[in-house]
Amino acid sequence: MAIRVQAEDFDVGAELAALSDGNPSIGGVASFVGLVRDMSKGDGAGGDAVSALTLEHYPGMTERQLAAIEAEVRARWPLDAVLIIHRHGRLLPGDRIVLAACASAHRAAAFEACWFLMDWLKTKAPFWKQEETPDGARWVEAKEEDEHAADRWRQQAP
Amino acid sequence: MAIRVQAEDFDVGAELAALSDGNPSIGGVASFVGLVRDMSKGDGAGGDAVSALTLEHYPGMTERQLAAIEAEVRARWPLDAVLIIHRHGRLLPGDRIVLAACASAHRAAAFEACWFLMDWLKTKAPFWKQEETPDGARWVEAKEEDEHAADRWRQQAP
Amino acid sequence: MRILYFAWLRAKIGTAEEEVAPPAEVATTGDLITWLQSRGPAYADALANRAVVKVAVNQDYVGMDHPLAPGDEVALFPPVTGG
Amino acid sequence: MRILYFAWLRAKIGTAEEEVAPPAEVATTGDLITWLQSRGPAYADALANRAVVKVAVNQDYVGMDHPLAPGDEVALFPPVTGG
Repeated sequence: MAIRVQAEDFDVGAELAALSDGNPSIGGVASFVGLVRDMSKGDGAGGDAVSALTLEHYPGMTERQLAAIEAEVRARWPLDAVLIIHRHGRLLPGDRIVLAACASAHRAAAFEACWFLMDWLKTKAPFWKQEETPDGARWVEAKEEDEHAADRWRQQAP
Repeated sequence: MAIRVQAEDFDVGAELAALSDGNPSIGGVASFVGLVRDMSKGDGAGGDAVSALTLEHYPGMTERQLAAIEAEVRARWPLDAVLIIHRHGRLLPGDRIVLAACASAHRAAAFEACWFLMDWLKTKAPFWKQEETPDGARWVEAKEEDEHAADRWRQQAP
Repeated sequence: MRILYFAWLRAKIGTAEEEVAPPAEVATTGDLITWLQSRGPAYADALANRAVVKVAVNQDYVGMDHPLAPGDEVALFPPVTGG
Repeated sequence: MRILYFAWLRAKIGTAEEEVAPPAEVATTGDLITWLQSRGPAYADALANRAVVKVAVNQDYVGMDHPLAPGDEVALFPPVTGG
């Protein structure tokens, strides 16, 4: 099962290569790498400087929910391989947070499934971000736009 | 300008890292790696075994068209970086053909722009594939579904 | 019954995890939150706005009317912000 | 005028590139293809179905009514299949 929740960084090139390795029926791999931004997403004009980000998670539930979503994308789209790696702990701007990747014979399936995974991770995976700003540590608030992005997939048949 | 047309393979991890390196306002990088499949896309039940694929291109026009499409995605979506690497020459099943990657502060922009690039590459970039099959070498025919996929982007405002 | 708190709920309540034995009339997740609110100002403050309190029972999301059993692992946390 | 052929158009015509001097009445890309078709069976065969012949002039896609100038680089090729 290609799901990992870890504090360590990951090697994107090696992970993507391993995903398609040995299966020459795969036509392509769509992926998304999420990175720590140096600015909070403030409402209005810009945000505050972010010097670090700490990701808390719910061990056990995280893996359980990621496994469920992997099963769901595999049921909805014709995928040959799925990978989700999500880090926890303290990260710095520019650090990788998450990698989602979907391999398929079909380009559209790979893109849709990968995008769905990211929208799902933003709204359902039990992770919480705390930012370090000049005003102190602050929990990141969930964004309504992320809910809308995730809801989109309920209406669309694949 | 992050456009390369080359015979050599590329290092996906290094390329994606370089794309966001030094710009901590990037929230994520969406990418697609296209691979050589070991089966042709036959109409009907499956296809023929493909032992190799040769990509011919139009030197000069390729780079010119890729530069134009890079300018277009940058105009349509808020992107921090764009990368297109497309190989030519003889490739084997499992080999990487193409890498398209878009970095943005916004997840949706990165996904849409990358998907648009791939749909565009399939229908407008002057490359032609010739497959080696048990029945001999055969030029790959353009697929109507690729035209439909590309047309989609004309109707959608980003 | 084991209760876990995450993110600012954990910070406001001041603990990540506790064992509780609510009275018999606490039958659902909603009842549990009402009962927890009565346990002191930190709980009352942390749980004041239920619109921002998510509940999982045995590591699955549930609603506020989910029935509870004694051995359940209940988690309370704010809307998630991963990815 | 320089003409380039790619993929199966190149294979059928038997050359990747040639210099041609079409007569003065060849004013557009469509005229050029008609004139090329008259140059022999290989050309006639390769260019028989214009629906599958794409044209670029000076490395930009153009239609069949695009005007031609003597120094143009004209390319004829089938629908692309890259990516």
